[in-house]
Amino acid sequence: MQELQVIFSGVAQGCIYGLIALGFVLIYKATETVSFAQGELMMLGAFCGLACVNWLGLPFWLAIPSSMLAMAIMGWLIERAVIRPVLGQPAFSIVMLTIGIGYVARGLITMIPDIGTETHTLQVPYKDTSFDLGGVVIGATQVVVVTATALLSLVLYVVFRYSRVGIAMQASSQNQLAAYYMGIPVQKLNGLVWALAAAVAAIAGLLLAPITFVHANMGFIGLKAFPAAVVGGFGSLPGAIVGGVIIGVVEALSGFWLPEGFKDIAAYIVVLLMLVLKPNGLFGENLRKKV
Amino acid sequence: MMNDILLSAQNLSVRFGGVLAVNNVSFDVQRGEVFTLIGPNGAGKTTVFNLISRIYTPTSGQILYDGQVLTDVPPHAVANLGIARTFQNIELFEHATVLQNLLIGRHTHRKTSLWSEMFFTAKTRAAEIEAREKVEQVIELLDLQHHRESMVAGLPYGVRKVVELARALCTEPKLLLLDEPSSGLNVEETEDMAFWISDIKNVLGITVLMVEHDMTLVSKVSDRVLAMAQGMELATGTPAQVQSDPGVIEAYLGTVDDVSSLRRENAKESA
Amino acid sequence: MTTDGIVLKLSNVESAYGPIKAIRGVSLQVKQGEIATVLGSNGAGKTTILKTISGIIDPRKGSIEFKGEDITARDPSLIVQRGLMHVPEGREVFPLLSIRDNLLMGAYTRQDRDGVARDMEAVFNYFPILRERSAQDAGLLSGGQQQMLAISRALMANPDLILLDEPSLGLSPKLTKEIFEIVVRINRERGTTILLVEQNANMALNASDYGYVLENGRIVMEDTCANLREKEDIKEFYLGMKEEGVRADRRWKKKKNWR
Amino acid sequence: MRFIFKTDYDQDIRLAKHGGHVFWYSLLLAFLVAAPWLIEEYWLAQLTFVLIYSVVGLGLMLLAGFTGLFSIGHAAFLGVGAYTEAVLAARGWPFPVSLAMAAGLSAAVGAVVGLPALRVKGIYLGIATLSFGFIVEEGLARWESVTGGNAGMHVKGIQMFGWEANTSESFYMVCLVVTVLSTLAVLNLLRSSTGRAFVAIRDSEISAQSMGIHLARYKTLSFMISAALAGMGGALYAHKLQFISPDQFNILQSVDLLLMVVIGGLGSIHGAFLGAIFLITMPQLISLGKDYLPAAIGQAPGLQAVVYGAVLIAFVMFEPMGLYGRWLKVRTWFQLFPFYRKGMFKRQKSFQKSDRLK
Amino acid sequence: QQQGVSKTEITIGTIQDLSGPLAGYGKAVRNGMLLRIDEANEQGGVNGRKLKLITEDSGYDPKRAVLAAQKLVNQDKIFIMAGHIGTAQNNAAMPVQFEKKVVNFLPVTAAREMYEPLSKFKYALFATYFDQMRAAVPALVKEKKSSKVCAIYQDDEFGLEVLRGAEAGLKAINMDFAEKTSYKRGATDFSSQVARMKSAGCEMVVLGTIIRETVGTIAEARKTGFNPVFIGSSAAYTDLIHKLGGKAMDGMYATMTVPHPYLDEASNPIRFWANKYKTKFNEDPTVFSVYGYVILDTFIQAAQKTGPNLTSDSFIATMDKLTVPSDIFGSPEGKFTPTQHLGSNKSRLSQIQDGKWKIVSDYYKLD
Ligand SMILES: Nc1ncnc2c1ncn2[C@@H]1O[C@H](COP(=O)(O)OP(=O)(O)OP(=O)(O)O)[C@@H](O)[C@H]1O
Ligand SMILES: Nc1ncnc2c1ncn2[C@@H]1O[C@H](COP(=O)(O)OP(=O)(O)OP(=O)(O)O)[C@@H](O)[C@H]1O
Ligand SMILES: [Mg+2]
Ligand SMILES: [Mg+2]
Repeated sequence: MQELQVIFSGVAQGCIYGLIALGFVLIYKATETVSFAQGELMMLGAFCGLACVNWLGLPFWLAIPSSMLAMAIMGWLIERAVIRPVLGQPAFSIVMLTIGIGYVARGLITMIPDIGTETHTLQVPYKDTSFDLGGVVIGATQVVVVTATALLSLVLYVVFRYSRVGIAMQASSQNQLAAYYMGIPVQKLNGLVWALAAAVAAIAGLLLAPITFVHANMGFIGLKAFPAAVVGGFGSLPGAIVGGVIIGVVEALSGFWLPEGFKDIAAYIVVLLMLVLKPNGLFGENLRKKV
Repeated sequence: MMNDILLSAQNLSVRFGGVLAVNNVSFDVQRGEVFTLIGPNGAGKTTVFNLISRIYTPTSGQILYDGQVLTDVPPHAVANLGIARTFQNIELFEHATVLQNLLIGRHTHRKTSLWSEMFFTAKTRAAEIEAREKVEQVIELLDLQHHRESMVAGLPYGVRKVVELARALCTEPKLLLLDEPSSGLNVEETEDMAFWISDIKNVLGITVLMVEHDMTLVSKVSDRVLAMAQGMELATGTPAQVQSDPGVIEAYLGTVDDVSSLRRENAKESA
Repeated sequence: MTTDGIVLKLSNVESAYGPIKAIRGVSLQVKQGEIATVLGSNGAGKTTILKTISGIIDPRKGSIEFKGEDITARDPSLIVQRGLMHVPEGREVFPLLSIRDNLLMGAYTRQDRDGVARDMEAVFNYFPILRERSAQDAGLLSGGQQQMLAISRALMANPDLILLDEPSLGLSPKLTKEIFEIVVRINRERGTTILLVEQNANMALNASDYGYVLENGRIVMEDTCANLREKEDIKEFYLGMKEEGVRADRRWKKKKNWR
Repeated sequence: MRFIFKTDYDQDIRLAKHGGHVFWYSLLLAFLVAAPWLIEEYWLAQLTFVLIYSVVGLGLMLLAGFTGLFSIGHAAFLGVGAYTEAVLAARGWPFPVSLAMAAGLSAAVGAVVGLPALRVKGIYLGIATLSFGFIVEEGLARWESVTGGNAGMHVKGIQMFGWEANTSESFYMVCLVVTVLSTLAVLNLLRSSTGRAFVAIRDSEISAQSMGIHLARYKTLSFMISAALAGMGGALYAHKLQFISPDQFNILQSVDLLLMVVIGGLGSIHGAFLGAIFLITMPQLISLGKDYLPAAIGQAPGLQAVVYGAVLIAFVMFEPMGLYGRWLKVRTWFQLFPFYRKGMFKRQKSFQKSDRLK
Repeated sequence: QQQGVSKTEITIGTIQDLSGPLAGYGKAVRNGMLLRIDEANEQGGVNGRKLKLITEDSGYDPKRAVLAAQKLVNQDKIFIMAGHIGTAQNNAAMPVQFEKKVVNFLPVTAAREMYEPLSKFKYALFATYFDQMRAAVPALVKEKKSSKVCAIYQDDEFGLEVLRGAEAGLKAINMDFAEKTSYKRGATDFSSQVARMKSAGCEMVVLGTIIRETVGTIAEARKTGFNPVFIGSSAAYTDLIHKLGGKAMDGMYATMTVPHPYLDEASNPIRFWANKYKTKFNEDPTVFSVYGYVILDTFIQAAQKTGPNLTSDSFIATMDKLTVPSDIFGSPEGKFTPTQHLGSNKSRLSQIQDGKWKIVSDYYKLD
């Protein structure tokens, strides 16, 4: 029974990793950069939600779309201001940029007097609800996380797989030059991707807020999302979720069964094993160049 | 001479998912000859090259090189056996100069140890100078003096093709695999290429296995030609024999009349 | 269309890679419905001209007009929307997209689904192998097959002007002929204007109406193709026609005399 | 412009290509040697840190800049070196020996990390090294009997054969010697066949392989050398800080190291040094500068992170080639002086090409 | 010539975390210090010398703490380092200070290394985590008659100190932990740890946790119907616990040395102080503001006593016989001797009742 409880908590936690990983994969798939700012975007999203609920007094259900919108605009602005000018530079430059963006975001939030250095709670209507399924207690927060993650990844999967814009985003990441030749508005799509990633981050932030509270350093959870994305295969959206859940469950079970210390590095051990067994992750593309 | 076989492919097949890229192909390359593979696009010529340089492993069949079974050799060791190649799409070290590219070609002849390199001992210095001398010979041969210090990334397509050939030559191979050496070269440059290939064969004594679409070049330099189509052998023989083979004409060369007819009619119509 | 029937006009265009000037003051014109060709040896700057036209490189000087509109240094996607498509040197396919998706990307700027489906059918008929492999990743195609895909992708855009950079690169002799037939056919049937860069000068001169000769980044000669074919230098250096025996054992090169 | 007429292959091989090089580098070295008498103690301490980070930077530059393998867990090697040195120094081993051990042990760990590198690349490798970094950090924290766990451990001063480097001047000298020697070793490596093999792997694995380069061996070698240098840096770091704890070798440290080489300029040895100067002086400059700002901003928490991030962003945006790239432009400008043309350094449109297939 | 002391000024340095995980605390400590400095300067300073505070940011990173210490000691020439935050940070910075005879004065960390081993330059004021737990845990165990005590602790020096203290306290009453479980700093998910303690049947849980982890652990436990007695250290004694955790936190115990200054505090002087702070910084004071204030208050007392000839040596001489009386906050009396550089090892217990900390015990006596 205890195990079942632990496993479920692991799944829920894993979905959070997956949700952040979704943001990574999104940006990776569309621009082939790894955004180290995703965790910070999530943090900004959570603060947005906080502003909506606690200070503007909006109901939670309205706060979700408003923060998503606000963050989408923010994502687009970030892209416009700092990413676009260096678009086309090697992916690594942009990775560095995202690290810088992360620093600035964290620093700016910290600088807000009276708010930035504090930890806040986001009041959500379902916070204290939980369901007792014959001994296994499932919090509504967890149910919401799992459901939202599943829906979101499905939507994004369909967009990338079947829509023209989705395919064009992938095309630009694989060969930017050719994308220009085809008349794909690479820059605009790039803006769109960042907006989308920021909106996803906002959702992640809002869902995470009741669990970990809102504070300037909440973005560090993103470090656990990297292993999730890698285990699933970095280019794969469903992979992000599956990877997240695997990591979450392994982590929870090793915290329960194994000696001290294993829980914290379980995620990383899983990654290393994965890379040895299946270097491109569970759902990763086969990346061999034909000469 | 007849039995001096350098490379022998025996019943090679390779399958990628549903595609049988090479289907039971056998051929022998004699020491000191220029052997050419021709065939329509997607016939499996490059795949044969990739099998020889061990990028792919055959589904069945084997390759013998100098009496040794090549299929067990790890990919990086192929060069040590004296096999060098060029690539159809040019695979140079883009962020290095031509000279550095060619020096990398000397890797198989490396004699120095890590420690002696770290302290740059006299031995290393001597080895460096020796490598450089060899490289300069190749530069001389292929007329690359102008481009010695240029970054590869900025070179025109045709020059890169030559650099790639030069890099392969720097390994001082016994067998040279050339994948479409003349693509992207104009007539004049193709002629130079023909001279170089003959020199490589006659002066340097290197055996050449080549894939090529330019039939003028093929006829000029090859001793024997193997035509492939859809992974299978179509015909083998001298260039002239193969070129007159009806199967080859049908699948590869096409009928003789050319586009100009189309064009002139058109011009007349509009006139 | 402009009244004088000139689709593309380059005036005194100069482009450079960092400090290296690749083309120096190139002016050329392509008329509506014609096939024009640019000949030139390795590194003459042919590719650079095409890249400059399609907005991949910003020129240092000069201007480019397409259908009467100034497109100098505009965003490439905008230029494609105006109806100009470029088949780049070196294929540049999207390696991890299926062939079908690659073709769809060619038609990215188009809105008419029916037309796209029709064109897809047409290119599948030109190159049946593409239909056969349509679900395969483009990166796994053979070199020549990728070249077919690159050309087909451009056709999918149904453009007014196609820039073709060495379309015959890596194609079998038979396919080379077919490609030129297709080019001519498209030019004739759809009225598509074509600017062609090709090492196979024989083919290029036969298929084209008007030709330019580029050396060291400068246009050194221009004329109708019929006239060009008759010029001695062209014959010798680009068509490879020379008295037998002269070149065969001569190891030095005769210098081109128009430099 | 300077034209050099070459009459000898040795001229290309030599480290100093012309008299100018000889002059300027001798001057630099003379300054560095005389520094303890020339500059204040505070700045000498900064300079010492710069030297230490340069050694680490050299290693990472070799790995990331020349072999194309990005490690986001490099602090782990720093940590292994630091702890090895701390433990051995406590047992009274002479410094040269313990330093060699620190380098050797780091290299051994590097070889282990190199293993996944044989099969994965790009972001996968990044995450593999990141994971490894976490595991090493945890290991250092858990192996309490040796490392003292999270409580950290104090590090004794440098001692060798009866001599002790117990002043900041003498410690600086030790760092200078280690730095100069490592730099020479790396430069030598890069101008010989191993270095070229690294570059080859960076640019095209397939063709490196076809040139007979054993990918697995050279990638592992690159990891090992890089780790060894990081280990030596770690050893010096341990002595400099005199107190080490596992969380000093965490992901943030790794990211800092990576930033250092990128800001310095990937693929250049100068870059490692310029990056180290940047990494050390930047926070100092911020804290020197903040007293001049209005208190509401200057004293606000988080300012440092904002400025740090902003500078980083500005760098990538305006000088993607790093400090070294900027330096090259400045130098060219001077060399060409009256003939400098506008637009000469104008950035060309450039296009990202997928690294996924290499 | 003593560094950091001029005719008109005494320069005090402090290193806080202003951008890292403890930025909230760092800021509060600094504000508390500034408040006391302003008070002192308004009254003409210390023996005619004005006080000046220079703050550096370590971001909770030991390396940056060393760099900051170097700047403060060698560049800004501070007289004293006061209230430096963080255990590892202090450990890393102290050698730099001691080289220049700069005293490490009452750091904001309750680790034993802040006064042990004895050094001329180390002084600490408040009871360590070790002593806090050593005293409070057995007392609470007796009171609640718990038979199974467990611990969850942060896997670092802080958490271990709490654990060791509780362990020592339990040993004194012949008990041991039924279950120990840890988490890594920054963790957000405690479900497996809680499940583990639940299946061990714990009746009391010692929390080696700080803020969010405290709230996370208790919330997770309450959710799964696991309701032992929770007791934390002074690190968990902050108003954030009940602000963040809400009702679920009621009933939790924590040890403490100085009380949280609620703005509507019953005690008059504390309320007055808290409102003064609020007016000055436009922020509610926290217990860390009190630390900052008390630290500088103690410094001022000592400097005043030392007299006009203020040098490191004379200051240390004063410190070694200083007695700090209890102040408005009711903090325990501090007493320093040449061999005892910890001012006080006394702490008491507080419990959250109706969303507020209430003091529920007297100072525990420790031998
Ligand atoms: N790794 C692979 N996976 C799947 N199919 C492959 C792979 N490599 C080659 N093929 C297929 O095998 C066939 C032969 O390819 P190959 O590259 O050998 O052709 P080729 O004869 O060199 O043609 P070209 O003249 O166009 O270069 C092609 O149909 C190609 O799509
Ligand atoms: N990326 C680049 N960086 C620097 N110089 C370049 C770059 N690309 C081309 N060049 C230079 O510009 C000149 C023109 O190159 P371009 O590619 O246009 O020639 P081309 O006529 O297309 O040649 P080819 O027939 O080989 O394709 C060449 O001298 C070349 O060295
Ligand atoms: Mg091929
Ligand atoms: Mg070209």
